[in-house]
Amino acid sequence: MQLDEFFVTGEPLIYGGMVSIALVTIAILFILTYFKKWGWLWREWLTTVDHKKIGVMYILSALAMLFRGGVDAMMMRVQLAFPNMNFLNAQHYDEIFTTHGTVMIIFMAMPFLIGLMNIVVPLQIGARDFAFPYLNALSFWSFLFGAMLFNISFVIGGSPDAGWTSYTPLAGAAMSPGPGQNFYLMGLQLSGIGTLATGINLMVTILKMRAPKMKMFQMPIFTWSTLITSFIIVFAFPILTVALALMTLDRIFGAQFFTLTGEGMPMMWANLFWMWGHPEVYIVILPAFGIFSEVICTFARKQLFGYKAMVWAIILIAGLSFVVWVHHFFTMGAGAFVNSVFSISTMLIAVPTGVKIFNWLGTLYKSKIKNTVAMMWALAFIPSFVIGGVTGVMLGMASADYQFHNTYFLVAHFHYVLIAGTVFACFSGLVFWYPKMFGHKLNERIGKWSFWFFVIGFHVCFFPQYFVGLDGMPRRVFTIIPEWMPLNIISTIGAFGMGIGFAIFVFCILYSYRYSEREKSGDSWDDGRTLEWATPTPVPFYNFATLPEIDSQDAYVKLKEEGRTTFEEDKLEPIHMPNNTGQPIIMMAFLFFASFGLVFEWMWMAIAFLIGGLIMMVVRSFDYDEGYHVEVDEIKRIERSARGL
Amino acid sequence: MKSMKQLMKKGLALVPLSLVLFLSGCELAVLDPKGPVAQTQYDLIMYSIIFMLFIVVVVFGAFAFMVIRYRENRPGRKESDYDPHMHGNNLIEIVWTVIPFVIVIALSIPTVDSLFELEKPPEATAGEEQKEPLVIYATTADWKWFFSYPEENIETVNYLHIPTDRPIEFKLSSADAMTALWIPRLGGQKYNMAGMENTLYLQADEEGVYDGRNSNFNGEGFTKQTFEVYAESEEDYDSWVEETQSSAPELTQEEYDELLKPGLTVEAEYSSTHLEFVDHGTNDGRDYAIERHYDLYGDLMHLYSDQEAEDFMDEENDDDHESSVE
Amino acid sequence: MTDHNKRIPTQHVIGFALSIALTLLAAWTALGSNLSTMWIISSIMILAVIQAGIQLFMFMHVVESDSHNGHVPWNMMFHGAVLAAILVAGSLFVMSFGFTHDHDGENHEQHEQQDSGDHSDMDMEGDGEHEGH
Amino acid sequence: MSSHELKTGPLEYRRQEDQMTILGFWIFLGAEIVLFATLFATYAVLFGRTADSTPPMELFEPGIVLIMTFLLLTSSFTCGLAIHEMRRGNAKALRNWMIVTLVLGTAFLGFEIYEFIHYAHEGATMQSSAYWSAFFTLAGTHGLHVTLGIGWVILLLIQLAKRGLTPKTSRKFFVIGLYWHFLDVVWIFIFTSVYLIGMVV
Repeated sequence: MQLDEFFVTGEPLIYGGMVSIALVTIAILFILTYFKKWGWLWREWLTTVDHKKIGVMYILSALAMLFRGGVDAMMMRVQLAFPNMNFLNAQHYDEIFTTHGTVMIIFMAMPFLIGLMNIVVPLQIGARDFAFPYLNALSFWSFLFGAMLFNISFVIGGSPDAGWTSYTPLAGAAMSPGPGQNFYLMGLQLSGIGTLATGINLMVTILKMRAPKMKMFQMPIFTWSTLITSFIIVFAFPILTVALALMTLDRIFGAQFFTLTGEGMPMMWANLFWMWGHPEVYIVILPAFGIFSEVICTFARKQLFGYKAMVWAIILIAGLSFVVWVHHFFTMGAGAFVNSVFSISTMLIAVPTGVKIFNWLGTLYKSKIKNTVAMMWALAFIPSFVIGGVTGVMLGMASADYQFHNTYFLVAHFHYVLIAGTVFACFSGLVFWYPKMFGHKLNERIGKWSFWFFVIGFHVCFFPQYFVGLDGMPRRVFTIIPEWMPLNIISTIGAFGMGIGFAIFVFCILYSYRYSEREKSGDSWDDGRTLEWATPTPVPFYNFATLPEIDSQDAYVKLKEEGRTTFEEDKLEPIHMPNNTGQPIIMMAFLFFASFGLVFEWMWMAIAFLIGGLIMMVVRSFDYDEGYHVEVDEIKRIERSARGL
Repeated sequence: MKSMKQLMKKGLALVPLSLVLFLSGCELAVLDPKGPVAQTQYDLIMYSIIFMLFIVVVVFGAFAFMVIRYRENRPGRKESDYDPHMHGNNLIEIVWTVIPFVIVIALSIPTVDSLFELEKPPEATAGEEQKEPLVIYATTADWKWFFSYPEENIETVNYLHIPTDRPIEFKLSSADAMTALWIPRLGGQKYNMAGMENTLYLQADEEGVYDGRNSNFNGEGFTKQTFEVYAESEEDYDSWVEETQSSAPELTQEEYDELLKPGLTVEAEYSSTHLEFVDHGTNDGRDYAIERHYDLYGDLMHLYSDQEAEDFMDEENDDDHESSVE
Repeated sequence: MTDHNKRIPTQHVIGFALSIALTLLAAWTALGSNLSTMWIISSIMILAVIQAGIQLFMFMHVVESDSHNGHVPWNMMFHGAVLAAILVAGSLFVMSFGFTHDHDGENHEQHEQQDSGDHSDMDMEGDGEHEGH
Repeated sequence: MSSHELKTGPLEYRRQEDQMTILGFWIFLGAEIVLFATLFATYAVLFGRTADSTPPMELFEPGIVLIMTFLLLTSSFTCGLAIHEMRRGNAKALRNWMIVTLVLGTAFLGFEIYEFIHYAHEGATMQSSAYWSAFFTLAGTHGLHVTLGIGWVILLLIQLAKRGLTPKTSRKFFVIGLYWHFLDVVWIFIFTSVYLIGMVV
């Protein structure tokens, strides 16, 4: 392979990307060396098994990915603003919508939410870490290396260009030769391992590590949604693993699963992909529901309305999510009967979702709403999501879907649910838990600016797309015809509004880092309801000095009423904590290079590094490190200074 | 912030309204049906929109009420406006479970009904005789359309003629990637796949020229894979058929193989069909194109948006494409 | 589940004997009996499910109370099985298109796809029996 | 991360962290069920799509498949006996039964490799058609699991020799036991729905 085949050439935009990557890398290396931070980086971050630090790393990576996916989106919107734009050519446009979709779902939405879960869930249930801290670090590095592998594709080897759904036979070896599609397969495969492991980890954590006496139906609703999400992850991700593996076998080893030759069945890919893909949608929306519930309760200063109904609604949605996958390809021609069955199951999801919406409204009834930025994101979610939801029901009506399918109506719908649901929740949750993570709040005034730009931009961007879809504009076209221009211009303006909103948000983070007042109390918003607010800020690495007994939901409200804390000196005992370890990052680095070898079909490289990965697993098996104990005196010292006693 | 919030709410209400006003001027393709199939789907969409608007109005109304009335610093807030220990109400949970459920049932019945209806040729309007459907094999290859009329023994590329008031039975298949035939004004889409054959019934009631296209992404030339449908009276259609039969050349297998090469191509017509040598919808025909042109699919056209299909009329090799890029 | 102090693990021995017997029975049903294909497939699948149950309950201690893990292992196995059923049956249900087209009487799709999916079992009922043995 | 230890009950359940590991492994097995179910679904859908290659009923031989099945069933039984002995505190018997399990597993693997090579000679490979791709992937994934299991048992036997029976080693053996029985369950379904049905239809 020649060097000019290895690096992507010929695109000024990509050269720009290469230069900026090189500059940023050099800058980071320089800063780390100049300030002598290498040791700190290794000890405090790269080898950490602390769920809070891992969560922070997840969220930072997700924000970077949001930026990357957002730049893709901006470029698409520029290209589509006017007819006959020549900003991007067809091939480049194809690559960009593919990476936009993949990055946003797999490398932005999921890690962002998993990051929040990492930080919040153990704190909410009164646990000192995840059930398997080592595995948690492994998950993070597998996600990060998977994301890296996928992202380098645009400078090395070329990006995948068959859409984030990668339908065969288009994505097969014949019609998409070269490494691009392999990057998609291996990037997703690598990060998928981590997601599955996180699912298992969170399930065990929630099932086994709750504070004494906390019953399942006393868990905070975000923890509930995390538990159900983990359940979906455990049962859905293996499907993706297999589907990706089969396509890898097709592309690299000449198997015939989804090919046109050898009686392969291209539609089987779509079938498997959506058997994972639909539950995946709920993996990114259910935690969002949980976040909104927490934020709304806190700032409405009221108990969640219909707690049990909310939990059962989540469970029902999770169950239904596994039996609706065909609505993604109603037009495949499976016949009226198949389509009828899946049409009805799809529309049924609206029922529990509606129950959730009404219960949030019920929570607002007779409440005392405090207008913080986190609350504004949560409130903006309700009407926006309803628009996305009702159009979802319209799409679920199979015979009408023949007209909506693959058009901008669909594009508008899923952006309405995924942005108004997931992205709003990410912002809301980040702002809400920010003081717990970093010890200071985000500036509210700048936050509101970013909120308004983003939300108004969002509606301006996507609402017109319903109509341009009804006017016959299919998704994934790289240029528009003059009839579609007015609505597309509006849409592009909206997209830039969202871009500005995001930029302000980033500015807000930097500004607040410098100027915000440091938190003194653990209960930053004064209205905290769940256990995470019972810990001091910054949270000690062991989270809870003593674990309170829980006998109600909204545990912290009860503790406050009774004047109890999580620091009862007479009950202190040594706390057992795991040691940091460099194994996870090394193991995943090996697998990263093995995957890279597979992408370019360099078998020697793949096998060599795979053996390296296996050796790391053997090392782990012989690792009998039992961690260490934090002595009572030290806990006392830490807690006293953190609580200002 | 308060006033901004209210402004936002008004703005939210205004956005759809202004859009509806703006759009009532022009006709959206899907909402402008020109045949019975599109009409069925239009009716269903309109029926569903009524329910959806009802839901949106109810939720938005309740939401606005809650947010305005229960904000912390509303002037004239009373002590009784705050009840932190309200935990829920089973009756009201049942109510808002049952109502959406009923709506789902109300939407399911016409959906299922129309699904079965769309699997059959559209019925003639009362008083007219039911005509036999006209069979057209619609086959795609990267990135063009072949329309074969087996009974008439003619074939067109990238355009088609159909008679009005007669059901058209499209036999959909593809020579390579998966695609979909979509003529928004005549009705919804279905996939074209190699080795399988889908049936799609459409019909035009009004004469006119309608836009049709491939609506399922299949690679670089996807955007340009469009065609025009000329719906005309039975007589005009018949004379077009006769003219094509007499004046158009025959489609040889060599020429067809050439046409199958990935790339764009212009409109053309032939007085024979490719079904004589291959039917891509059958198991035998599924790998016909890929076996012949396996190595060509990876080639890039470097397609920019102002390039017209004509640029790609004859030549497929890269050098020519390069020159038209810069 | 309390036999972990006994010298002879009765439960394991019974389980082992049963699984050998069920395997032989399944093999005989498939290769030696004269049942129709549909019956063979249904009955050997049921036998397989019983065998899986034996492994789970007699060897794997899925509901052992000493584990302090409550019903969760059982729950995961149960839902895994439900999902397996959805995956296999659902895929066959959805991917058997080409058969369900009830338009015109030609049914030429039937030939090209005759072996994919569950319908094939019924199509070939006759010859299956003879070729089996 | 409490390190309280129970005084009674099987060794592997006494510490909370071991309980959690075992629970986590059960959840992982749930994921494994789905993984194999996806392969089964693919196999079922692609069944009969042999294109120009040899159809399975001409290649499948009941004898060899029955031998493989009995090998694996027996290994599952001996693995169960090993865990039974472990619970009685008999490290030596645990080791011996585990070695028997290993031998049986390796024999199974040997037959499977022989079988694959035989099919390849008859013109049925991963590349020859959709059906054979599905077959080799399904059976091969199971075979890969068995291979990993064998490697894993060897590692654990070394650890047992070094550390004797502790809560941690017991938990590790219990987990590999679950894994091994699970592979047997998967094989039962491969035996039934691939080989038996393949020979019938």
